[in-house]
Formats: sequence, C-alpha cells, structure tokens
Amino acid sequence: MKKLVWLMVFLGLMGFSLALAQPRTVKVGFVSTLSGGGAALGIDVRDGFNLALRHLNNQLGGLPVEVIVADDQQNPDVARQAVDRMLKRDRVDFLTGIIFSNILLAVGDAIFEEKVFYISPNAGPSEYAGEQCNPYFVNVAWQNDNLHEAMGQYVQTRRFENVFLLAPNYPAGRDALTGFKRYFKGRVVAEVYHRLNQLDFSAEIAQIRAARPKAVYAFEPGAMGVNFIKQYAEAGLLREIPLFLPGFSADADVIRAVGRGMVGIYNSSQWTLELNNPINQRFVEDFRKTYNRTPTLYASQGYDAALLLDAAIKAVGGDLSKKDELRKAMLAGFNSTRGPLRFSPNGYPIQNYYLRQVIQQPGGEIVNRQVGTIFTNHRDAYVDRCKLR
Amino acid sequence: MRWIFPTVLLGLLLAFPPIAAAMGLEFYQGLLTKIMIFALAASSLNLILGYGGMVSFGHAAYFGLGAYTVAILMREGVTSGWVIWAVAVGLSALLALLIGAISLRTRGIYFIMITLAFAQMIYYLVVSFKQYGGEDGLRARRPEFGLFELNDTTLYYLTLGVLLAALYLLYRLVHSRFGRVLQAIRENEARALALGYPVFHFQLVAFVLAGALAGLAGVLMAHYTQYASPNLLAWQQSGHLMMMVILGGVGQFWGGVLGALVLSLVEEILQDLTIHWQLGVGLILLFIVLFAPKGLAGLMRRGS
Amino acid sequence: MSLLELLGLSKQFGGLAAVNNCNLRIEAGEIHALIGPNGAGKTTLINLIAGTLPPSRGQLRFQGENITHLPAHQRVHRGLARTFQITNLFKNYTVRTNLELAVQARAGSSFRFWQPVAQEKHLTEAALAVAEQVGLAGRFERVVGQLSHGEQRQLEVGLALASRPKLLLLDEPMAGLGAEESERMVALIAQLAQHHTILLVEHDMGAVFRLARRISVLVYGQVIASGSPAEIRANPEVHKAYLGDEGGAE
Amino acid sequence: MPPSLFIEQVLNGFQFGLMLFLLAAGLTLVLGIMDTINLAHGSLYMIGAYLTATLVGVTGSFWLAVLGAVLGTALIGMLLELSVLRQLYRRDHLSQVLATFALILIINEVVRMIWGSQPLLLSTPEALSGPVEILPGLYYPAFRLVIIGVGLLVALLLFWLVNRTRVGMWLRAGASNREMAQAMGVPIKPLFTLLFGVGAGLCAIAGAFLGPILAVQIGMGESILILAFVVIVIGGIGSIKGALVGALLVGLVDTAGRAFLPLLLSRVASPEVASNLGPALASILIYLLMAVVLFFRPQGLFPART
Repeated sequence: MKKLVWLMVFLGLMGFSLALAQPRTVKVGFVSTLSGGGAALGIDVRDGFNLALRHLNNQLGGLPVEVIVADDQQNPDVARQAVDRMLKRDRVDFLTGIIFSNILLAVGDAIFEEKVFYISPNAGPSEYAGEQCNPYFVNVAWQNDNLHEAMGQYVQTRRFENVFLLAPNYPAGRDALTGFKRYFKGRVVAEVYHRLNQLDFSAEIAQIRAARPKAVYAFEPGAMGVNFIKQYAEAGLLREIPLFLPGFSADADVIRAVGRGMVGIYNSSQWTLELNNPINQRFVEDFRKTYNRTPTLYASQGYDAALLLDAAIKAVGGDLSKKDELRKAMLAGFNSTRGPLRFSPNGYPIQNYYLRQVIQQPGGEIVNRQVGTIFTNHRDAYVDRCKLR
Repeated sequence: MRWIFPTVLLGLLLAFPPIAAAMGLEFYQGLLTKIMIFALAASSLNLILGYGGMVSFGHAAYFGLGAYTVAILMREGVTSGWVIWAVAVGLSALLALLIGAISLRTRGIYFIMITLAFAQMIYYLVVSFKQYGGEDGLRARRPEFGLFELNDTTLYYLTLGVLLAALYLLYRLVHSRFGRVLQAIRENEARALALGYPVFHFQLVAFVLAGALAGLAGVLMAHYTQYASPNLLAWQQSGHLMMMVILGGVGQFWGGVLGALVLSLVEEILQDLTIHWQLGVGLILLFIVLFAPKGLAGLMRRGS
Repeated sequence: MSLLELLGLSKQFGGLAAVNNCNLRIEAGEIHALIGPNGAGKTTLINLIAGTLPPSRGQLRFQGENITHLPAHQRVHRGLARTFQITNLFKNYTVRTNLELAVQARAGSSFRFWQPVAQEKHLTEAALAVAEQVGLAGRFERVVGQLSHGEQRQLEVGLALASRPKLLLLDEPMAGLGAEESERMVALIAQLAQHHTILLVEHDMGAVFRLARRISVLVYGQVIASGSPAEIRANPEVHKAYLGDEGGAE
Repeated sequence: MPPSLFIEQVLNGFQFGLMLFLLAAGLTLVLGIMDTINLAHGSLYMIGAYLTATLVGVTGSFWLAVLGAVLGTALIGMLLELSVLRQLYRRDHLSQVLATFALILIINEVVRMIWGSQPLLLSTPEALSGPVEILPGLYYPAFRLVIIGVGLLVALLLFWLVNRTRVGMWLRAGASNREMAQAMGVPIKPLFTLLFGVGAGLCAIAGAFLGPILAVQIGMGESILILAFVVIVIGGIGSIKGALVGALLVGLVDTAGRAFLPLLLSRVASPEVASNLGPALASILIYLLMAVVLFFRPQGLFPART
C-alpha cells in the first residue's frame, strides 16, 4: 500500500513539472484512425500532414511545432479518452486528424468547450454545418454530403432511371445518401443501411441482384469499400449494373487492393492528382518520393490542414491567444493543393468538385483520372442555417 | 495504528481537487474519478464473482444500461439527477433479475456463456436504436441535483461518497448472515442446499444487488464522460471488469478497488510509454493468473 | 400415521429404472435400516426423499403431508435432514463455521444483510452444543480439511443434526471408517436414536443388525422385504437375492 | 421473393456456417475433453489468416500458402498448449477465461509488432475471382463455392477421424468420461497437444478462406470467437455433430436474419425502421436461439457427456 502513495506523489510531481515547462511552441493534437479497417485513411492524412510540416521546416506560422499523435482505433470511446488527455493534460492549442464523423461528434463538444480549434482534415458532419455550427470548427476537406451530391448530379445527367443506395448505418452514411438524393431526381429502388464496419456483403449483394436496379451508388469508406467493391466484382455484378462511387472509394489505396476490376468506374472528388498548381505539383511529387505511393485525397486533406494552420498563425503573428483573429484568418482562406481555398461562415470550404474515372494506362498502370468538372464554387446545403458570420 | 493509513488516504482523496486545481492537474482528478467508478463496478462484480462464485461474463450489460439510462432520460427531458439515479438503478436491478432468473438455472461454462449471450443481446438492442445514437453512442448531459451543480469537482466528491457508501454496504453484507450463506454456496452448493438454504434465491438476490451497483457505476460513468458509449456494453468491457477483479483479488474485500486502481494506472502509464501497451497488460494479467491466483490483495496479505 | 411414507415411488434415468415402484413406511421413533446390494438404488432413494432428485412417479408423504414436489431446502425446514455417502462439507471452513451455517439455516431468516453474523452468539452456542453431541468440541476451531476421515464423518452427521430434524437420513455413515471409528459412529447413532427417527443406509451389516429396529431390503429398485432384524434374517427371498451364498449377516 | 435470391442466401448461410464449424470443432473438443475455456482460439484463426497472407506473397500460390499456414498455425497452437494452456487444465473456469483473455491481448500486440496495425491484403486467387452460373440465371462467386466445398470436405474428414480411427476413439472416450479414458490407458498428455494442434490447424483453414472475403486484421478473431462459442453451446459441448449442426444453424439464422428480416419488417414498418432494426434483430436472433436452447436443453442439443 505504501507504494501506491508514492505512485500518487510521483504522478502529482510529474503533472506539476509538465505544467511548469511551457515554452512557446504550437502544440497540435493529432487524433486519427491508425489501426484497424480505417487505418489506411488515417495514415494517409497523417503522412500528408507530416509532409507539409517537413515542407514548412517543422514550423507553423513561424512557431516550432510539437505534434502529439494518438490512435482512436475508430472507436468513439478511445477517441474521447485521447482527446481528454490532450486537452486537460497536454493542453494542446489545436486538434486535428479525425477521419470518421461519428468519432468527431463524440469528441466535438469537449474540444469546443475548452475553446480549442478543431481543424478537420476529413470528417464533415452536417451537424456542425447547420444550427450547431461552431466558431472553433474549420473543415479543410468537404462537408459529408458534397462528394455524394456531385455523384448524384452526375448520375442524374446520365439519366439513369433508378438507383440502389447502400451505406453503413452511421451519421456520415445518412448524410451521404441524403446528399446523393438532393441532386438525383430518379427513383430510389432501395436504400439499404448495414452495420458499420461490416465486411461480408453477401446478403446486400444478393439483395442488389434481386432488385435489378439500373445503377448502384455505395458510400463505403475505408476497408468496407475495398471489401464491397471486391465482392461486387466477384459476384459478377460490375459488368451488369454500373457502380458509382465517391472519390475516396476509387483512390490509389482501393485500386491497389481491388485491381483491374475497378477500371471504368466513375467517381467524384474535390481534389485530383492533375490539378495544375505549384502547391499540388510539389505535394504529389514529394509524397510519391517520400512514401513510395500515390497520394489519395485523404493525404491532400492532411497536407492542407497543416497549410491552413500555418497561414492562420502567421496572420496573427504567432499570438495564439487571439482566438477571434485566428478564426477570421482561417476563414479568409489560404493557398491549398486545390488552389486558393475559401470558407463559408460555418467553416466549410467553397470549392469545385470534379468527375474522375479509373482508367488503365498503356503501360498497365491503373490510375484515377480527372475527366470533368461537376460543380464549381459549390457550397454545402446547411450553411444558411448557421447563425455565425 | 490500523486506522492511520485509511485516514491519511481519505484525507488525501478529499484534499486532491483543490490541490489539482492549484497545480493544473485536473486531468489526474478526472483519472481518479474514473478509477473510483471502475472500483465501484469491479467491487459489484466481485460480490457475485468472488463471494458468490458466479462467473458472470455479462456484467457490462448493467454498467452500460446505467450510462444509457442517463443519456436517454436527459434526452427525453428528465433532468432531475435523483430521478435519473433511481430509474437507472431500478432498471439495472430489473435487468439483473431477468437475466439472473434464467441464467442461474445453468452451471459452469453454460452459465458463463448464457450471461455473455444476454449481454450481447443488450448490446445489439441498444446499438440498433438509431435515435439513441446507434453505434456512435449518445451524448449524456449532466442532470440537475438541486443541492449542488454537477461539475468535474462535485462529481469527484459525489463518486467518492458513493464508492465509500457502497463499500460500507458491501462490507456489512459479506459479514452478515446473507454474506456467509452466499460464500458457503460458493464453497459447496450441494451442501448448502442440503442444509436447507434456497440456493437459487440467495444467488439471485446477490446477482440483482451486483447489477444495481454496476448500474450506479454506469450512471457515474455517464456523468463523467457526459456520453453513453456502446463500448460500455461490449463483451470486452465485461472482460475488463473481470480483469480488475482477478488482478485485485477474487473474493478479497479490497479486490475490486485494488484491481481498478492498479489496472487503470498500469494502462495509463503503459499507454504513454508504448503503443503496444496491451502487451504489457496481457503479460501482467497472465502472470497474475498463473502465479498469484489470489490477486494483489492476496499478495499483500501474504506480505504483511 | 407414519412419519414418512413412500407410495409407488419410481425414478428412471433414461430407460433404466433406478427406483421402481417403491413402497416404504418409516414410523416415528424407529431406526429403520435400508440395505441392498450395490446398485440397488439406495442412494437414489435417499436423493428422492431429500428432494435432490425429482421422482418420475409416485408420492412422498411426510407427517401425513404430500411433499413430492417440495424443493429440497423446504424439506429441511419440515424436518428432513440428510448426510452424504461421500463426505460433503465446507472443506475450507472451520468446524465452527460449518455448524454455525447449519444452525443458522433453521434459526430465523438468513436474508439479513446488515448485522454482522459474527456477533450472533446464540449461533455459536448452538453450534458448540452440536459439536459436543457428535464429539467434535475439541476440534471446534479446526479447518475441516485437516480433520481425520472419521471426524469428517462425525461432522457430516452433526450438520444434519443441527437442523433439529424429525427424520435423519444417514447415507452410509460408516463408509470408509476403521474399526474403532465405526464403533464410535455406532455409539453416536445409538445415542441419537433416543431423540430422532433415523433412516439408515448402510453396508456394515454388523452395525445394521445392532442398531436397526426394522430393516427393509432394496433390490433392483424395489423393496423385496421389510421387517424386524430377525424376520429379515429368516427371509428366504432376502437370502436368495441379496445375502446369497454368504449365508447370513456377516 | 424470387427463388434465386432465396437459394443465394441459403448458400451464403452455408458458407458462413461451415467456416464457423471449423472454428467450433476445435473449440468444442478442447472444451469437452480438457474442460478448458480457450478464448485465444480466435487468435489462432487470426494467425492463420496472417500467415496465409504473408505466404501468398512469398510463394505466389494461394494453395501452398494455405498449406503452410495450416502447418504453421498448428505448430504455434501446440507450442501454446505446451507453454501456457497445460497449466490451466486443473484451474477453475474463471482463471481460464482470464488467462486466455490475456493471451488475446498478447497475441494481438505481437501480431501488431510483426505485421503492423493496418489490415493485410489477401486477394482471392485469380482463377476463382469471378462468378459461376450454378443454375440458369443464378450466378454465385466461385470462391465462395470453393469455401463450401472445403468446409464440407474438412467436416467429412473430421467425422472420419473421430468415428473411425483410434485417436478418434480416444477423443470420444475423453469427451464422455475423462477419468475412464485415463484409466483405459489413453495417452492423455500427447493427445491433448495433438488435439490442440489439429484445432489450431482448423482455425487456420477458416482464417485462410475467410481472409480474402473479410479482412486480415487485428481483432478479427474476437467477434467470430463469440459466435463459435454460441455454436458449441447450442450444439452441446464436446460433440462434433453438435458443432456442425450448431454452426449451420447459426450461419443460416444469421444470414436469414440479415437478408430477410428487413424485407419482412418493411411489410409492417417504414423502410428506414426496417433497415435499422433488421441487422440488430438478426444479431440478437443468434443469442436468442442460444438462450432458448439452453433454457430447454441446458446441456445443448447433442450433449457428449453422459
């Protein structure tokens, strides 16, 4: 029992010394999904973020950076504990990194309560876009509906009579299909929600086969996407019923896993490999060189999150206590891999959405090519309900 | 001399929040709150596992139900803390009564598995209600208690008070007539029956009591994280609580408290050291099971 | 009215009838011995009477009341107490705790959650009295696992006795005892018989014929004979079916 | 409902059930004969999948990889038995649950150290990656048909092993009465080690064939382990026949629940409620089945012990 007392004293002292040692650095908490089925996404965002830091000489707006990384295991509970630790023990200045919307919604309140900015490199739940929008929230990726709105628009222009919709049963899944239906005006044969992180889609695929729709749209982030597309191809459906996907389900990582079956698939994205600006060219080139793989849109979002922080901190001259100025500086926009990026008052970007298609190049390499533009300067559907200015 | 240590410890626990506030150690105050909540849950499990010999692999059901009751009632507009507590504890007890009444007809491995099965059912049921958050869990705002405002510090004292009260209750219980019979049933069920004890009823009462206390721990957990997570209902959570009990000492009075304290601290420290922290937890646990079957409380007793 | 009546009692395990249409009466105040070859169903019969097993058919009447469907623990409260053929005690507890538990079972409700049981002096006193009765007062604070086999058998009887039964079911109390220990057990049973009715299942024929007022013989789950020791000794059926070539009682 | 949909879903149920059987068979024998709860059984399934994925990379052949993974996992299983599980046979169930729970944590982390946190890629063999027309107009993935074939083959082999060989006779004797088996001179210790190896090998087969369909990742053994336990408790602990019946029952009930419950529910409730409640109710169905079976037959459907 004596040892326990010592342990407590020790812990107390440890915390005390931490509290005393506070040189002026920027502390960024990076909570992301780094293990399990969604790990590829988190690792891409992290690698993109780290690449940007390297390009910025490990400084953000002139201040040295300390990044504290935690794995949320795609589990809201684990994420809460990690965020709690970062807010209360490490006292970070910014938080970023979260991939999945359900994770973000589980920790958002705690972050905003501490008046800490959350820079979202991916998760863009509708909750934070409308009435519940928050001054401490900025998203450098896209609102959850957007890629699906773009695909809905495209499927609509192709005049498909009806479509079968599939998504996991969680907030982003519902947002996604809502977004698709906002622009697709044809008939929805069925809207099937399955358990999050389900890996065997045989039951759903049988349903699709029986329903005989003209097209299928599936929102399946992470490992679910790989499994669904693989099984869809193995069931022989890819040749019979065209499959449309959001951009991340047809990105380099999925292509690596599924292979030739992907060729021909159309998908939507706010970023493409070919975007013609110096920041993007440097990003794509150095990412390939550093990590030996083709960057995905997730990686570009991680890269942009760091660039946004850099620009905003520079704008307030490194004084992180000026929260209002920081927010103004962030919303004013910055130069991203997608060119100059502006934001709505709810913290979501106003940007273009492109159509891409998976093609096989003459050399045999399979890539996801930009083939058109679906929306220009597109805003999210909820911004009008946000009271922030 | 025996009272010195507990008094000092209690004094330290009482004095911790102001010290923490002064030194910016709120995080550790939160950690202590969490440990005390787990101590309560593990002690409740120890009552049936340790004293009653009932290897329930579904204790998370009551723990999670307590937390979800808070979240759901707050969402539905019931804001009185006392009402919420009463409903949560009552529901947990009722659930334990239902599960116990069926499970206690089986023995051994079948009992382990049927309690697990019931807990899994509760898990999937809760997760299926999308309006209550589904897989994402549900926000659980802190209710009103009238006498005081529930914040991190009052919650700390509240948890401390509940834990002490529960421990006192358990202490009286295991030394009462009822407690003695419960332990006798664990030792030799056929003999207890032949002496004229209605074994089933004793076990069921203990089962319900443990469920109610675990529900209360779940309520406090929801107040602490302000969030009801499906994780609280998962089978790994049941395993986690069992780990605490066996680490601290099965059927040792301080087993649950000690196990919760040590396991939480070990997890906290290892998590900071390495991402492979679960390896450390696993090795420690394996060592305890193989070489110190009476847990830490048993080791200490032998040492002193 | 008999103290205990078995009316056409049967117990089947699968297709096998362990006890088959068994009729038996036990009168208040007697020592009634139940003998029979191995596998005759004696222990099954004890289990049926004690309520550990439910019968397949037939009726049990105790003090004129039908107890066929009464759970085991309630039969104890009616005054039926048993010992086990294979010693069945709280091995990790002391003799004192064993006996206190037995006393506690009849002395008021055990659904008391608050008062420390250690403060209930009357339990200890009653336990000590039983210990004296079965000759274990000197071992009162010993852990049961450390007692000799004979002492454990004595405690086995003591636990049954502590519930102040009207009918004691003794399932082979002499099993595994040496000559001297057996002698002590016979004396103990004889002494208990002054105040209790006893149903004695026993293989030790010497003990049976010394103790029993009446004897019933169980063969293949059926009572083939019932009577005084002399009658049983003279019964040709019994000789044929059970005592056989051995030519009488030991 | 079109009959082709029904047939397809029944096949799905069979495929899942047969893989569950491979896991449950080893588990039920260990539990029946050694009276030991082994939660780490699912970890062997995970190891089998990881080994397969790695060996596919090395050998380039799926079938060679499966063979290697089965042998490797069997070896690891036997080592596990010799080092840890052997200590647990005489301990109570609680100790077994906790010790093997600890093994799960340890094995998970060791796998993470060797292979990393990201799932491994295990592709369906090229030749089997397409559909097959099994009835006019009814296509079914070839690989899933192969899984059903392999599952049936292994099940037959197991029945032959248990019912026709000397080792099998020992196993049956051990499952129905351990002391008797020991008295009859059955070499218990080596038998247990061997049995453990066989159980581990079966896990590896399941891991190798489910890996390409599901995902090769840490924790993949845990959810399926619970299902395997449900299977053997329904079937009766120690009975291979029980494991097969239980596994097919669970596989069919699970698939039927997932596929048809939403359809049924959509007749009585709104489509959203139906698609919501369907999967959840389907998952409960299995546990409900188990609770009902245990309530009426506390020893399962085919109890091995007499």
